[in-house]
Amino acid sequence: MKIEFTDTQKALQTEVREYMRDIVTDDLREEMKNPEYFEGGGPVFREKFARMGRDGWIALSWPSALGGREATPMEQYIFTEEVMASGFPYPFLTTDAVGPVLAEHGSASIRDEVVKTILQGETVVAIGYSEPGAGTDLASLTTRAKRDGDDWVINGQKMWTSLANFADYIWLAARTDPDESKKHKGLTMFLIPADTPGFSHTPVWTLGVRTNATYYENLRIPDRYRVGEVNRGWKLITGQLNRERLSLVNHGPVEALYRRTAQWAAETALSDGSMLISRPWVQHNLARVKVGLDALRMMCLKQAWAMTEGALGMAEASAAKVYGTEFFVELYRLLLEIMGQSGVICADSPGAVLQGDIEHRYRVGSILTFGGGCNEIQRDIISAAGLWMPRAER
Amino acid sequence: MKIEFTDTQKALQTEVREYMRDIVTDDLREEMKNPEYFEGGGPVFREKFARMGRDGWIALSWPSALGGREATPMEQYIFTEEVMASGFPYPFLTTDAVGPVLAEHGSASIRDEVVKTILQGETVVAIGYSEPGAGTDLASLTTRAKRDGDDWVINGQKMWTSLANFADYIWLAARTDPDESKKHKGLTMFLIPADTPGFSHTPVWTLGVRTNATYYENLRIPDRYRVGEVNRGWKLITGQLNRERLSLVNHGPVEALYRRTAQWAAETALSDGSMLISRPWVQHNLARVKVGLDALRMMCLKQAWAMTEGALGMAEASAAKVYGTEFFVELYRLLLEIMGQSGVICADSPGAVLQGDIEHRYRVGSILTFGGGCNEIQRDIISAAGLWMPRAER
Amino acid sequence: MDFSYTEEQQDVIKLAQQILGDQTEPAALKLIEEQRHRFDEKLWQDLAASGLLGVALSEANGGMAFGFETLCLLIEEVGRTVAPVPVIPVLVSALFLEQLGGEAFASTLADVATGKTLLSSAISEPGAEVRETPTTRAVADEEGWRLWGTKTCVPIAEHCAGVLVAAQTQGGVALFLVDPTTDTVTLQRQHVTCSESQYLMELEGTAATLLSDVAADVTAWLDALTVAYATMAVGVCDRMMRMSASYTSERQQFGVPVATFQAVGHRVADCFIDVECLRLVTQQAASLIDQGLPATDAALSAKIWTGDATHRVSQASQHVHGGIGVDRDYPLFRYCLWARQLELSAGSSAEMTACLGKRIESQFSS
Amino acid sequence: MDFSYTEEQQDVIKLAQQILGDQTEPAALKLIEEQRHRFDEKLWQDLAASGLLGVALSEANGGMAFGFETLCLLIEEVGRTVAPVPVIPVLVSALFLEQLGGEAFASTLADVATGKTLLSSAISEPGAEVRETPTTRAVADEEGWRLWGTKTCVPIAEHCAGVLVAAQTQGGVALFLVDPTTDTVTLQRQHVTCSESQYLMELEGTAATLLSDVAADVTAWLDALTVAYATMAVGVCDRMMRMSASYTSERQQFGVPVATFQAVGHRVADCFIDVECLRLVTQQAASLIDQGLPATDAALSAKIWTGDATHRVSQASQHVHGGIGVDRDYPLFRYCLWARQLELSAGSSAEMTACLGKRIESQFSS
Repeated sequence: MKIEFTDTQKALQTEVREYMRDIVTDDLREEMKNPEYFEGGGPVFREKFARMGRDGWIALSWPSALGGREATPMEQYIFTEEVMASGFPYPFLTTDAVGPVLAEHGSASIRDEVVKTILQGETVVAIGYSEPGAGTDLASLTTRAKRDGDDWVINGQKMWTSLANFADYIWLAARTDPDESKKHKGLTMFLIPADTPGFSHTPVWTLGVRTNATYYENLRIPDRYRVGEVNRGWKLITGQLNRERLSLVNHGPVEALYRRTAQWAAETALSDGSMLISRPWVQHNLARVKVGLDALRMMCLKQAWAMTEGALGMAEASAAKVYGTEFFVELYRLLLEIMGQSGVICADSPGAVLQGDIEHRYRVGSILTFGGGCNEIQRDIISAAGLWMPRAER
Repeated sequence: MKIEFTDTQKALQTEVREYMRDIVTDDLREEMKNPEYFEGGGPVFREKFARMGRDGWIALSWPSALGGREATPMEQYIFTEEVMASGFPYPFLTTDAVGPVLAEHGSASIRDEVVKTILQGETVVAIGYSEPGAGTDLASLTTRAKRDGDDWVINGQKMWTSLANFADYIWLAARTDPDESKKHKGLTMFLIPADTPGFSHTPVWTLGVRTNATYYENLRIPDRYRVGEVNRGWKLITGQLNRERLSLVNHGPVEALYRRTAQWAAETALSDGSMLISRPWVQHNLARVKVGLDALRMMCLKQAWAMTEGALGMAEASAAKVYGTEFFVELYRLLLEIMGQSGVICADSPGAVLQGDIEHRYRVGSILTFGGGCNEIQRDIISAAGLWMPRAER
Repeated sequence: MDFSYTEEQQDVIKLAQQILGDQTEPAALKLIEEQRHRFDEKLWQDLAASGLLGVALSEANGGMAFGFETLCLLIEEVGRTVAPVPVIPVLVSALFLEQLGGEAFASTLADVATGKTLLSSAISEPGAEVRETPTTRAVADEEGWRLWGTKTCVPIAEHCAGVLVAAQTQGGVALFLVDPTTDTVTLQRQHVTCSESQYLMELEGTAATLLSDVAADVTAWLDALTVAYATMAVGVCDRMMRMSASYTSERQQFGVPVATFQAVGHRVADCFIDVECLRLVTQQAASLIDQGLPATDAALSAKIWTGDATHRVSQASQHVHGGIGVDRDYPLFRYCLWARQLELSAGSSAEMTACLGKRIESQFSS
Repeated sequence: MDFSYTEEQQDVIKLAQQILGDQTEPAALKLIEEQRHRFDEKLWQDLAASGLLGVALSEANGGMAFGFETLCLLIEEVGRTVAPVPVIPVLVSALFLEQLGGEAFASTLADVATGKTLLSSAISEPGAEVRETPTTRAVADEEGWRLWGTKTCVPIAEHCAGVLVAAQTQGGVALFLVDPTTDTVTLQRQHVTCSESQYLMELEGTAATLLSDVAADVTAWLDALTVAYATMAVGVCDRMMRMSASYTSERQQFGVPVATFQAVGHRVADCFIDVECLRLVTQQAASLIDQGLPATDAALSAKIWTGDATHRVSQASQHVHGGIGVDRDYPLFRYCLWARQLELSAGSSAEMTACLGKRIESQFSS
């Protein structure tokens, strides 16, 4: 057992960290203050993302046949950690979840038209799974795709289609077998160019960030935008969800919040002249965060290692998702408590602590406990796959 | 709203507190060191219990027609709190759960033979519900009672029959309708004199205290020992369980543990000469206990008040049971942490803190989370009865 | 011991529910939130007209003299409806102005009761512990007292006739009233989680009226504000919990109501327990304050439960709602934002646990 | 980065499982527990014969020199079987005697490896914080060092050839070896939660051998013991969790396996997460110690997780088992008692959180 990075891994970490300093510039930060551009999509973001493509970072973990560098999951994890900690709104779902699926299952024209531009940092894909009536229960989707000659005609509505306001494509799950009782056996995947007539979106403003409702009205696309076999879309959805899970709980960004808060507490004087960090209750909260972070870091690294070895267990993956997402919420709370009343002040207001970053993080924190496969389902998986406990029949 | 005791209530509290000082004498404490007598049953216990009967305390909340003092549930709660805090192994289930049921539903001979002696402090009743295959699911009991002329013949086995090693009677639930699918509709209650041939018991030693397995082998008793109607026993069981619940989570004894631990920490010097209680981490644990106790105390008092008003809600009763029993476990932990390594030293060993009382309490603490109606069932009741949430059909 | 509400109190609850319920539909709240300030002037006037703004003020000042406990019932209803009205800063401050300021403030207080005048209280300083000595200093000269210092997150300071401020004098801590509209006061608007208008308030030699130089009065003022926020949290949490119960009972996934999954039912049941505990410890503190009994331990307990319950109930509610819980077109999000705000108002659970711990130390040390 | 076990390590695990598994059936444990001391002499000799007692000792002393990390694998298996063998006091103490004592102790260490000699370590003092300066004092005179003070809960002290003891000298804290059989040592047997033989040890001018007067060595000794207990907790918790999963999968109530109630399944799933976290932070600390890197932060983290996980997993396991979980005829209870013991051995989560917090303060203060 060796729980330290190899020299190569350390070098990669340093390289990415330094590289990202040039990507996350003041003009990008300024652009991201616009809530429309908070998750990317502005001109500065487009320019930086394309630069990352040109510099070969997007292809980091891709096969060399596609121009990739064949990085291991461990290296990809290190890359992800540094990119997330930098604050760049890198579209991981496009580059690491949907992209590889398209490369494997897409038609020749999709591979030419889309995969290439993804690797060049010119294309962003939004995910269209959830519907008003189908969130956790994705198998009950009702958006319909009907064959019509060489085309498909799509009708329906999706919820929580984040990035749809600037994405180039929507990665869409639709029912191709009209029998709804077929559940997941009647779904097919499509890649919808965002400029296709019949596609529209309206903003959904949440506690924290903007997302979208998207509408598909007699939207017609050629069959080459279908991905994978008809009625066999479920495997592509779940494959993508599994790939997504580890990056959800990456430990880099929250470790940075811990360090920044501790630093702030060490520099903030109280009325008696001593520093806030000298207070035992502040130390208590910092220590609880530190202890939780230790476990999260080891969990993430072990999973990245297990993926590299091709031996990631289902229960362990679910355990990391549950632990990480619930710990995030705890961590935000423990750090905000240290700030006290000042913890409620939003970015750009006088008195805001750490640019209001944690105030904002806490608002969006709970999304991860139900998103990305809700934690109840993950716990079901842990007891079934990790401990062979029987489940209720329903 | 008035959250203080009335003068009458305060006077009662003082009266019981002082009275119990004469009951819990050194010879009783000595007797209780014998694990056989830890929950009562020894000669000193018998003598003290009879004295409480003579002095009218057992009848405190009973109707005047039975020689009782008609105390309100609030007064009964105050009495219970003081008795529990005193450490006397008062058999509440006999005096306040089974006793009243016998008085209401028992035959004339039971009322003469048993109820009277209960009030005199001469009789202890053990509860025979649980079976090896029926714990939480009491409706699936299999101990059989068969009618034979004027008698009943009983066969079966019970688990966790606490006090059976010295009890005078067993309050037994048995199946009188042989069709097991009838579930709770086929159960009848009996009061079994412990000297009836065919009755036997073996000790079950647990983490903390002694309990018993009890056996009923062709045990024959006259019909006058049946209580309530045939096949209508379920109501008597559940009525008794509800009555029991509030005394399970009485706040008096744990409040005493908090005070004793704080006092100990205030008198224990560290290597630098300061007292243990000066440490912020010790204060943190004490404060967490205090805050939890505040809620427990108010919850108990509100329920005693609601019972006095005849308006106790089901959800509130279940909430108190869940909160109280889970808080007990937390409280033991928080207080033991203060003692550190010394917290593992058992009673009568050199270095034991507070006579090892909390070391012992912690061992038996979890019994309450599954006993007395397990907490999962209680949470089901809260969401159904308190929040009108639908339940799964199974 | 009596946990029931008096008839008076029941009337106050009914009246408050009627007035607040009518005007806090999501559409109405949305309109108010498009304004610069989250303050519903009409609703405030309706509360004044009904007499509710004077619920705790003396009859001499146009009030009903029902006391602090009854004021808390109004505050709980404001929490339950997240109504955009500053009941806590205005009405708790008025109570202390009446208690400590005496007749000199009769006309101000009468104007509070009729909704013409607003007041506020400044609890927090940047980076300082809530119950420690403030860094704000007060110096007396021949013309009276002057204050120097910075307070943060002062509610509605721009609209107030007066703000209660604790400051350090040579003799110890004291409570003052300042006029935030004078030119020695600089106000900077702060955007905060709950969207109430709050301000960074800098005092640079601001003239101030001394209300009390008795430290116990300053503590009582802090205790009352703390318990008022806890009471609002009761309303906020209770409503979040009930929304979660209703939504999951309707919402179907996998062909059954989400509530029928035991993990969901139990999570909401845990909210029920938290709300019950929070309510009870808060009532305990409010009752002690109402009777003028020592209430600091009870207030700290209520504050710690506030932090814990708002956090847990809010997270559980968002979680069992799924996506719609964070959607600004569904009413839950306002409750979550207020829950967050209340968690940190007048200090955090962590800080107050330390504070209570120190008090326990001195209670047990001889 | 590599989370796999070396072949050597896999062999150690297999061998330990084989020897321990054979001799820790409930009936065997019950027999041992009827003795005065919970110590299985035969099992100890079998471990010696297999070479496992020397797993971390140098080859010169008859060991295999596989290092601390591999020793921890043996300790984890002892936890998993609650085997009545004092691996932690004997083998961790031996490691430090070897590192600090040098060749003078070669024969003692060789006797440890062959199971002829036992050692122990005295961590705690009555009412004292674990990582603070001990109250035990050491004074040097012409004949050498003498110790005065009281240690509590010293494992197997009656059977030991030597006990490692930290004491305060004029120059600071130092680590000593004392012989507990001399007449300046008073041992009083203590009954403790886990039933291991432990002792209140009073030193009254006891002759002692100085092992190190470098404070960092004393810290390293404490870190290693802390991590050893954490490792044992991994084994204990893992087994409790698996017993809970199996039992609830078999046990029927309401006509279905108890495990099919989602609340039960999720409670055991939470144990899975706790065990995984505890295992990982413990491995981190063990690996750092193995490499001789600074490990105090990691050891504290492992200790805090130990306290939290043993508490939660033990309570959850007892709860989902119902009555049988506390029955001394069913194997779970021993694990619960050990969990309790480990929770408080070498300090509690609460104390260690304070300790880690102070370290964080100094890391961030310039």
